[in-house]
Amino acid sequence: MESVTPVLGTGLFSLAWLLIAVPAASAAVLLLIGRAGDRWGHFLGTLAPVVSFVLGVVYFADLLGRDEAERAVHVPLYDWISSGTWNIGVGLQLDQLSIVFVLLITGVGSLIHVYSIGYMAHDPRRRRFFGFLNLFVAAMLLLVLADNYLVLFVGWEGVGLASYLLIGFWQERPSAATAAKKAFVVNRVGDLGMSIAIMLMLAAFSSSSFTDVNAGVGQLSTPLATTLGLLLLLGACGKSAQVPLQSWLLDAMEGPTPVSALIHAATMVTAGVYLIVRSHAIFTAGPAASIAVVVVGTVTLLFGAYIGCSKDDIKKVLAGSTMSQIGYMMLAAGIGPVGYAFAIFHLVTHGFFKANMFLGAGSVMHAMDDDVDMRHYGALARALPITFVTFAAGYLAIIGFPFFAGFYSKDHIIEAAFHASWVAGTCALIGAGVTAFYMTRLMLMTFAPGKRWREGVHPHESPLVMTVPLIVLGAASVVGGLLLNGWITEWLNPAVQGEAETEGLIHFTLIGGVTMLVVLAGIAVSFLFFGPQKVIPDVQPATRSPFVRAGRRDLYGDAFNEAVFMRPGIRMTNDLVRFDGAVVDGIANGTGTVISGFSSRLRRVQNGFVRSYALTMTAGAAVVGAIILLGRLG
Amino acid sequence: MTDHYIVLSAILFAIGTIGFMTRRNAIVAFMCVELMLNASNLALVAFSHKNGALDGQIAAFFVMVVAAAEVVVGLAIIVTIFRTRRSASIDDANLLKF
Amino acid sequence: MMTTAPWLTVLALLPTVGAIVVLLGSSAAAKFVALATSLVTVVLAVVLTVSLRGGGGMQLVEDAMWIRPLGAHYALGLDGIGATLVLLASIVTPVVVLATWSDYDRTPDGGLSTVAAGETARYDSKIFYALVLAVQTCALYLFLATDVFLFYVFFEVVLVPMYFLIGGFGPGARRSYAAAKFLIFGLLGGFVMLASVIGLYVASADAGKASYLLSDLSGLTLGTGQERWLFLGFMFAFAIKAPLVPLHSWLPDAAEQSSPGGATMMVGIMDKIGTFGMIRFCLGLFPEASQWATPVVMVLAVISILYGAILAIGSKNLMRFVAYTSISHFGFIVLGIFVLTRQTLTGSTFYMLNHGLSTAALFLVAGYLVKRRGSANIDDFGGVQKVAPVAAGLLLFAGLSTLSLPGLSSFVSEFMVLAGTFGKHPAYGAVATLAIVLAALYILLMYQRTMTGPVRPAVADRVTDVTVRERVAIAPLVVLILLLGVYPKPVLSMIEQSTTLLQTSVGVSDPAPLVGGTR
Amino acid sequence: MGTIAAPTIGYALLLPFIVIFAAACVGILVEAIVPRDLRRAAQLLLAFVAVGVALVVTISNWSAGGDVVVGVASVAVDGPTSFIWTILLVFGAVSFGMFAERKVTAGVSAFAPMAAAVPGTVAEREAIEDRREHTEVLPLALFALSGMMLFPAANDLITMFVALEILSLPLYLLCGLARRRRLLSQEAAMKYFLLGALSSAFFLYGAALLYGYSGSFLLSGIDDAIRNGVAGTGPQGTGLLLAGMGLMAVGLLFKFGAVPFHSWTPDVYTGAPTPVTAFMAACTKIAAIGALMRVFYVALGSDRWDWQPLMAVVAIATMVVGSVLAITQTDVKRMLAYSSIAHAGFILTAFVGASQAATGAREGQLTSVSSVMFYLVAYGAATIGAFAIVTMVRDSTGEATQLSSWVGLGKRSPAVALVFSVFLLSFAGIPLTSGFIGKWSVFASAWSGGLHWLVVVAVVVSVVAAFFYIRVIVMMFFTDQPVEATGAGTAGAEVVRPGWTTLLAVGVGVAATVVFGIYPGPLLGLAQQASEFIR
Repeated sequence: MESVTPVLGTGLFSLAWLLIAVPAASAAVLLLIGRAGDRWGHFLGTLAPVVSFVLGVVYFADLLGRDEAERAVHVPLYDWISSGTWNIGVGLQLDQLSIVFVLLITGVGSLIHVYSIGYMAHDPRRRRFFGFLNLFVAAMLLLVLADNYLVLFVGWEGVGLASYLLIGFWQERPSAATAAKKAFVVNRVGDLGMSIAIMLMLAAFSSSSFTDVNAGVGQLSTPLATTLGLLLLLGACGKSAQVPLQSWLLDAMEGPTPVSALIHAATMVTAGVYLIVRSHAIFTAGPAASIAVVVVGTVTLLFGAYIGCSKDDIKKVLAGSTMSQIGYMMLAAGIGPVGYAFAIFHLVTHGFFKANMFLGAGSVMHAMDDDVDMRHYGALARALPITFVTFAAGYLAIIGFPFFAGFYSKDHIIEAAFHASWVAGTCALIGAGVTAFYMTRLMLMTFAPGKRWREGVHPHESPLVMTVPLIVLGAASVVGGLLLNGWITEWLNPAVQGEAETEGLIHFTLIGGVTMLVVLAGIAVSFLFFGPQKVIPDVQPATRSPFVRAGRRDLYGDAFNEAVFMRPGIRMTNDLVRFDGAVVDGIANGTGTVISGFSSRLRRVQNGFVRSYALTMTAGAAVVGAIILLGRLG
Repeated sequence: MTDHYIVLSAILFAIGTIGFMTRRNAIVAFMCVELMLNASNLALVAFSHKNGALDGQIAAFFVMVVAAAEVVVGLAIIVTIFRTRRSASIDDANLLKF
Repeated sequence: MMTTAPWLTVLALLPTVGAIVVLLGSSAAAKFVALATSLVTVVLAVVLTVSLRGGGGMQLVEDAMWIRPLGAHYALGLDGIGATLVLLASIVTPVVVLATWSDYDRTPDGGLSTVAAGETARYDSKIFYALVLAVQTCALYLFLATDVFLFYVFFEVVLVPMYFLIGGFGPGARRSYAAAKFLIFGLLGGFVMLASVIGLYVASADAGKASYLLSDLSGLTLGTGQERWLFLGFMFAFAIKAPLVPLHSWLPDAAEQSSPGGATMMVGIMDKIGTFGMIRFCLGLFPEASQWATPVVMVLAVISILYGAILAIGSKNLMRFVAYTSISHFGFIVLGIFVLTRQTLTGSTFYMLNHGLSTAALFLVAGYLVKRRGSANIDDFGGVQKVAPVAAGLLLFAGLSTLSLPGLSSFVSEFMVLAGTFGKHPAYGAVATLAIVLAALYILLMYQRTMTGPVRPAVADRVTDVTVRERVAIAPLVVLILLLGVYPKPVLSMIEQSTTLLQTSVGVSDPAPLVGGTR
Repeated sequence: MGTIAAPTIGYALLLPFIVIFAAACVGILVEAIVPRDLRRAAQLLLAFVAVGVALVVTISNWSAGGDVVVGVASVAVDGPTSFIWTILLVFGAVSFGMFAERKVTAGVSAFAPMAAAVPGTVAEREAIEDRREHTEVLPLALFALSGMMLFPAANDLITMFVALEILSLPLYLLCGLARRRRLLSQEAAMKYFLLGALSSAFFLYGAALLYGYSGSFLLSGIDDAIRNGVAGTGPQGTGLLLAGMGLMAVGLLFKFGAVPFHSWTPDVYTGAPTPVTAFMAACTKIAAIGALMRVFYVALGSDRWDWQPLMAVVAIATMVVGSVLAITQTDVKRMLAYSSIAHAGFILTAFVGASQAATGAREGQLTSVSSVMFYLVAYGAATIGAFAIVTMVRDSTGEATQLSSWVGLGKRSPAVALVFSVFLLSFAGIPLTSGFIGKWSVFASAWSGGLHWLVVVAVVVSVVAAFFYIRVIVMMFFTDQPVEATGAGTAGAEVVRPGWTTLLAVGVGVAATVVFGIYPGPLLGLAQQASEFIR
């Protein structure tokens, strides 16, 4: 397979590092300045991603104007780790794929920053919040702009750190601190795979740059290439909360809602998809790994959807939905060249509508005094009109309502999945129905008539600074698909060696029709249970249904981790601590005790009697004789 | 013939050693040491005879002189202790131990 | 000008001079003298390091006959590996001085400072700083020595001031026990090494001319059995110092019972002698035996990595916690050394520097908090970040450096070691990589237990945020950790020149890439 | 033949020994002639002058060079002899300085006012009030010193035996002369005397058997016999050789304080007056190992396969027992006594190694004799210094030898505690002290002799040994003063400022320990040049 050779970036492109440096510098200022920056910190923090966005647009425009062959621009910055045959540099690669991400991250990111000005207005640590957000943006940009896997890994861990800091932003809440730690640790399990994958690349190619790896992977034996693919998949699972490393994402909703929107919906969690698409050559060389990707994606899309159905916490429903949607993307990415562009397409539209809905959820929470339980909502459509309308746009987008963003991106994936395997296709199809069900449920419980508000709650529409981003994102949810469909596959295909077919805007197929029906069925079921005329209990009703209980307990993901890893781990830790004290240290101290015990015993021989001393001497003389004789005999 | 003297001297030496270890009186213990010295003297003289040289016999004189000097010092010490403790038993002097 | 004067001697003796001045001067002046001296040392160390020419061999060499009958020379030299550690020893010392600035000052009524509830230090700041500088001198000599005997002398001597640092300024009732344990382990290693040192002398005397110069000894041809025995003597001592499981049990106690400054000097600087010694002496003198021992050492190293990490998770005391993390990190360093590829050797050397920096940060920041809270028990903390956000932030930063977050210097070294290992021994590399998960777990667990959650009343009462002086003390570490993480090249290339030479002398070459010629 | 050739004595070379011996005799006369008030001064003058002269002569003879057997082949004045004489004289003089100390004990010496008086009687009290003292201690010590000089220089067994007694008899007496704790002192004297006499008997019988085997008392004659098998060849002859060798070993190892012939050491060191203990600990050990090496290298060197395993076992036993027992001691002097046993063990490792030119040591390599001699310097300096400090640390009952009263000394008298620590570190073999170089060199000799395993054992034991020295340092610096317990004696001891002679002992100890620790080259070189016995 011939690969694209990036052209060297000159002129404007040699300044591409500013994309990352601006938010990074802003983060540094915000975190170091101290209280002096409290008054203007959030403005600076918002300005930084906007600047990056503008830069991104400039680069995008430049790339648009180029020949297709010259759209991959390589900007080497400096030598990072040079040792032996390795020569790992820090460099950026701006190509069709990364520029899409840059725009998504900085665009959606800027909106969320703006939104946060309002959302975090009353938090005394708002400046620090913006610092962390900027840090995230910088790291995320590094992740998508890196020209090699190791630098990508730096960004990869950087976003993990930012995610950790932001999930645990309200650190005094033990649940937040635990969730943050959990997110980081589970991600590290994924990083294990990622790290070993990079090591394998270095062992195989003495390089971790995309160009070298893509060029060399064809010469690798298939088992090795498959291994490499699986290791990368493990990394992707961690970051993108795919089964089996999904458990952290639901807990991560402890973080402030803009964080959930930006990091745990729109951008960071999709990094796994980016990784798989970026590593297309590896998965091509190791087809079994691609199948694993499909399996993971399919399982997760159902897994997430299932969870989404059974949660009352609005953010957790959205989180389950996020898992599910990323499952779709993974599925698409796993299908191979025909799916890469669709995966990214869905990733982008998902970025719009999911960010939109999360921010909407934030707006709702804002109105409801930070209550997240949908059973306490209801009848908010009237109280929060803008939120409702924008949320509805997101809703229609995600269920794949015709001409909304998700309609294009998701249906493509379902179709492609059917082409690849009817099992995956069917699952994807079912997933679409379930998605429609739980999203409708969410809409109904939140906005449909029937107040279930707690006392003292007086919902009111959020201020302009929060609603404007909602509106923009809502608009994107509506038109994103229309605008991007077609263009994005053309744009991306060369970069990812993709073979995705460009479909027209109005393109109905049998599968599309069936999908439509399934979605409608999901909506209908939802209305059946949660329709406006239904009474929704104020507290979660007890149930004996194992299926419902399983869903409420996240399909036992945590229980599994606890039984298989945590409890044995704790037991092993305790045992090892005891072992260290009793055996390892015990031997050291025991030796001392034995010697001094021996000493006190031996002292008794020195009993003070001359005659016994003489006996010792004589016995000694006898021993001397014996040794000499033995020496002779031996 | 000489060998018998050697054997005798060995026996005397052994008696002296055993005596030293078994007798409690300091004077007797000391006399046992003298016995051992004399056993050595006997051996020296016997070997001298066997080798046909005189140096062994001369050595015996040296030993006798030294033994005499030792007696002087030894008795002085023993007597002092006896005066202090009113006892010549070597087992009684047992303050220094362990 | 740089070549004529005995600059290395000047460098190594600067702290001694400082220590003498400290001892002769008043208690009040001690910290100023110590700081001034250590700053001058940093400047000189940096200048000398920068002035190194390429090539990787020993430079600024000094060589004078010291004890002729023993063949011992007073011989010093600086190469890339030594320079890295010289930098470490130079940089950490002023940080320690500044971080402990007024900890051991006498109280206004002339009493000794309190180091823990109901315990006072045994001596005042004068003795403390004299001992710190003494440890620094020993460390510098150790990293500069090119003569086995000279190295050995300081290998043992450094135990003495370190011992007094632990026993005299530790916080607990068990400090004497811990100090004695430290010393006994040190001496056990030292004396066993003495046997090998002597064996080397006899071997070189048998070969013609007794000499302890590294350059002479490395040319010595030893019988296989002989070489292996001698190697084991050295390795045993270094394995105690570096600590490799199961010879580590002195370190947690010593760290727990040390003052933060003392612990920093011990783990941050002094323990590097072990791993440095492995590079310089085990590999340098006994290449064949080193390769012979590699499988066992690698297994021990991997065990150390995981064992230290798990015990760190189970630690209930902050200082002990840091000690166990260090055991894990020393496992990495040792692993890298014995894997013997260019990347791992360079990585391990760089790791020593980074570990020194991040451990110093961890110990000292923990020390700030322990001093305020009056306890090092993890359970006695909780919610600190609410009352002392900067302290919590510094601790988190140090922790992230300890868990080798990419972008920080320790990542570079850890990755080099791991990836290099993986390239040669994939199984070891893969198992060792598990530690990155464990590292995240231990650091974040510790952070969660101490810094987050609701503020405990005792914490709210006692803990205040770090002062400007304390921040300034840690700042150089933070800057270096970031800087070397982003741009490690100058240090790496300095090290690499020497490790290349070393690798050649050992006679090992890197494994070829599986797919050739892609670069 | 017919005429008896006048024996060649070689007075010039023997002069150091003769001077000391003569000075001792003159000292006796001084006791008889000089008025009591002047005796102490006269004796001191005499002793120091004699030692000074002997030292000068020794060094000048030595630098003139040449290894000669003199005194009708009875005395070998060779390299080792000269070296040993030099250090004996130096350490002797330094200990005499401690003998002369009166300041710490409020104007009286450390010795009994009237040894013959029964403790606690009127006679004794009168003697105390009279401020009498035994100035005979110096002549006695000089006699002992002369014996010590002769002992390692003796070239035949009878001379050696006589020397042994010359060195022992005065020491027996000196041990019983302590001013305080008279009972202990007398007991020490008696134990030392009885056991010493026993060991002399062993030595003598061994000498007789060797004579029987070889027909000669001369060391070279025995060597000849072993090499060429002159007299008593055959199984019986071999039996004589082996038995004689064993018994000689017993006698010599007893003096050297090696296990299992060490039992007297702790008791005698504890009971004897501390200056005498210092003198014994340093000088007797020097003389004994000198003689041991001369007999076993010169006379029995050709048969070393027979005694090396034996001595290796003894060396290990000595190191182990000395070190292990020292751990649980509670009395400084007793601990130092066990420490001296442990050091005897370390020295024996080099002795066992028998790495000499005769056994194939290379030019320029450290030999056993040279390393032992260096070790003796290091050990002697630290020992005398340490005991000198013991004399200075006092409480109401005199010397505070209980370790518990040394607790916190580092706070009360940092300088003294520091100096004592230097000695302890030297004992422990920490570098930059002479003790380390000593340890290095004896182990190196053992290694050269092929005894690698013995070195390994020795280094491990060194750790145990180091432990108890460190224990004392811990007590001085790190153990907190016990909250004033009710009982007396727990009160910490104070350092009393001594006179300059004791300070000299401390000073010489510290100087030698540090200087030979940092720059041992010249001394080692000297020891190396002087390391071969004449045959």
